[in-house]
Amino acid sequence: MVSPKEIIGKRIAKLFKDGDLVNLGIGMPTAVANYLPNDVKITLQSENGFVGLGPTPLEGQEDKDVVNAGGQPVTILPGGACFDSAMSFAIIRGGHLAATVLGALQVDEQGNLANWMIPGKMVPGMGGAMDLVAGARKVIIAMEHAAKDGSPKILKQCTLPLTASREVDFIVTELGFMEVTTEGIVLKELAPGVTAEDIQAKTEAKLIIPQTIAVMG
Amino acid sequence: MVSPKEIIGKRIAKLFKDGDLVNLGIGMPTAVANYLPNDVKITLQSENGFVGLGPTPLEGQEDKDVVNAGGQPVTILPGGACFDSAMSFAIIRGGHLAATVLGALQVDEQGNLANWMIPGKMVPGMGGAMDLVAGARKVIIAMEHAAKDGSPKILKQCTLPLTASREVDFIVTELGFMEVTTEGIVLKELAPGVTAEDIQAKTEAKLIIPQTIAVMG
Amino acid sequence: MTKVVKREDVYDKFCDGQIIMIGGFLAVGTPEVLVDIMVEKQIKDLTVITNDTGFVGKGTGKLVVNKQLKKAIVSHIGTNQETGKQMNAGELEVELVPQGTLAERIRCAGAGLGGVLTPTGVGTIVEEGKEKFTYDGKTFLLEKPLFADIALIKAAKADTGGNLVYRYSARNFNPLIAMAAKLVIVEAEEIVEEGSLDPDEIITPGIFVNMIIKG
Amino acid sequence: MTKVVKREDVYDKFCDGQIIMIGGFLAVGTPEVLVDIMVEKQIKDLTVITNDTGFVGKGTGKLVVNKQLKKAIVSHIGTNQETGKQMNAGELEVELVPQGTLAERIRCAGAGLGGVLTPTGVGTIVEEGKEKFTYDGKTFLLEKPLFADIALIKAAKADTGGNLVYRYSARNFNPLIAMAAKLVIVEAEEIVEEGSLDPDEIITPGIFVNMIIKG
Repeated sequence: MVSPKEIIGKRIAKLFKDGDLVNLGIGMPTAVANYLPNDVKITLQSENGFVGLGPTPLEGQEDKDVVNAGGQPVTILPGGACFDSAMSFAIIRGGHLAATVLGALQVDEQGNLANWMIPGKMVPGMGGAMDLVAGARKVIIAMEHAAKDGSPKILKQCTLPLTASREVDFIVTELGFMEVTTEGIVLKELAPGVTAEDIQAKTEAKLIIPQTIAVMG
Repeated sequence: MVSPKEIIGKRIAKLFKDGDLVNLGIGMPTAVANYLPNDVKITLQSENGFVGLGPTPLEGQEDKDVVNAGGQPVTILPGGACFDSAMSFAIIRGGHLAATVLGALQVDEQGNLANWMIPGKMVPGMGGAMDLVAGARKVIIAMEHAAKDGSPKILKQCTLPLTASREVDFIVTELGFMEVTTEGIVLKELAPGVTAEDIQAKTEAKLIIPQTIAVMG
Repeated sequence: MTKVVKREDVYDKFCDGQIIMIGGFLAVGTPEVLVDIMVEKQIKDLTVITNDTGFVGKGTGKLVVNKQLKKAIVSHIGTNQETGKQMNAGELEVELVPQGTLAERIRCAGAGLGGVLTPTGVGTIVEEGKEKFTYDGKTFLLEKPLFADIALIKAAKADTGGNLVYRYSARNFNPLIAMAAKLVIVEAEEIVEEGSLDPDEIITPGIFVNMIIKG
Repeated sequence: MTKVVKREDVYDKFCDGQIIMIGGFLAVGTPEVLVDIMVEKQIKDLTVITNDTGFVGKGTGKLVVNKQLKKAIVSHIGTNQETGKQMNAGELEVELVPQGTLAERIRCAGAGLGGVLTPTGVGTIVEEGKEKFTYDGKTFLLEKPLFADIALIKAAKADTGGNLVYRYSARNFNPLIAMAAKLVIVEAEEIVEEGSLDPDEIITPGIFVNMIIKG
């Protein structure tokens, strides 16, 4: 069986074009790198201070000074470059990222995103997320369609504190591929075997459903 | 005979303490570096992008990429460091310079300085002067006391467009050493053979003249 | 004239109530020896400005666990459960700042700027209490400088004059905080003679640095 | 995939009316070959953003002499008498910007900031038409970003992916303008293979660079 991670990762990978500079968030978004077509080479940024983020090093080959934004050991590919945090966020805020891929707690039909705190429960801080969402040219949300308890995460209006207002462009879940437009969330593609009714049932926001919907894959 | 340049340069050199970071303007201010006491080592900044400004290279030893802010070939001393213009002016604006030494067209008793244009006649631009005067911890004016036609340059109020408002701390000329205070310009020292009456006669601003005035040297 | 000092010279500089900037990102590029000196001296009521509060036993996290902080100005506290616990108990004030905004606010202090306009945080709780500007259809928040009494830097290499180079992702906030504090103390993995670094490879010029210890 | 291109590929990118940033300080660090291409193509009505207008036969000065500029946004024009002459004759608009403010305005564009507050120029004619802010007893001017269509960079060394290093005082505005333009063209004294530069020595990451020619 194909995992949600693979379904989502493969679809997002198709959104990139050769040469794009991209920032992938921790968790599900990181997996996107594994599903890039062979003819598309993207450059990854790590907001703690470099471009040219490469794969996890072999055991014993870790360098204490080369970690990703989650603090995990990674590598820097040939052609990579290091910089300080001001430059790193100049890249992010200045529109130099083709896209950022992030997880979400909630996203809504205005393109609002909440992914950094649950008041009174979980307050990790926004880290670089607010800058990424405000600055990247495309904001792509990669997440499982519903919360663990089955409650919807794609809402009419976010109830948690926002990460940014009206910045989300695409939402990709194991059920479908959606685009956030000024009219609302348009259902563009459905995962194999999923119907428009299925996905709407797990979504609080009213999806805009075109006559024909492509199959995601 | 001792030149005005030497008199002025020697007095200003005494204002520095060991380890100071200083920016010297083009012309008369540059000469200050020649008169430092042996036990005082200052570091010079060149606003086009480095610290550790050294002397003019020997003929034939010039490097096309090592020039001062006047475009003249210079050297970078061991321990010097290069940076871009944003960093250079971060150093200047951020209060990291102990002092800047600049020439003046006019200076007045409020500490205003005019040294960058004569409307309709000479408009070279301010270059880095406005940042230097706004940012350095001490602003020291090095100039001949009067203009070439004998007219005063130390005025009640500047008539030319200002470089900065209320930023000048010291004025050093071939006639004396003056400090700009909130009460006005205080005559602190007189060059050998110069009287308070002499210097006041060549100054439009009313100098504050203490009971005893030291000899400049 | 060398800026290399002894551990006790550094020890003497810390006292209760100081505002201290600390380099590092999840403890990578954090000067652990300098943090340990603060832990040993038991100074209290500190305000710390740093990217994150590290881990329970690592980086700035050691100061949190030891209850030496009054306030933390940071972008992230999620990797150190002790920070959240003290925050919820009202023992520690936490000001959460978006990471890029944190970088710019520190840079403003070092660069003599009164603030920057950033789009980050518009429409979120980050904008509370801040002036907003809209022009050409874009909205920005005015974010103001952050200054410190002491900055604690981790460098890969320092020359005796204080010129610094960093390694890979250990650079992060170190070059920024080096410009924004009254006293700048460096912990260097390697110390070389002044003049042995290429002027073009130096990231932090020695003019910003006051003291260096071997880390 | 190399970013190294032919002279004619660069030639094709220029057209009348563009806003062009040019690196260099009194022509040190100015890409003379790229300026010569603009002179050869005779494009007109340009707005140039650069530190100074160089000299009559050198740097940006060549474009002034050839009457290709409509406007110059610069900190200094004193070394090129032709600039002042055209300004006084009303043929060329000159916006004089303090050098540090020019650097920050370009940086704002590259960094996605809506502006900075600077003390530079307060109480002078530079403040005309600008918003002023006073807090904690200090007054600042709001200075806004400067964007360009094309940035012309001079590098000492480029790798084929566009990573750049500079030499000594030839760095100046080059790294700043590399971030603030839609198209970034580099003239490099030396071109090396991607991967042959140390990630820590690179000043301008290749992600900003579109085209490279040998200078």
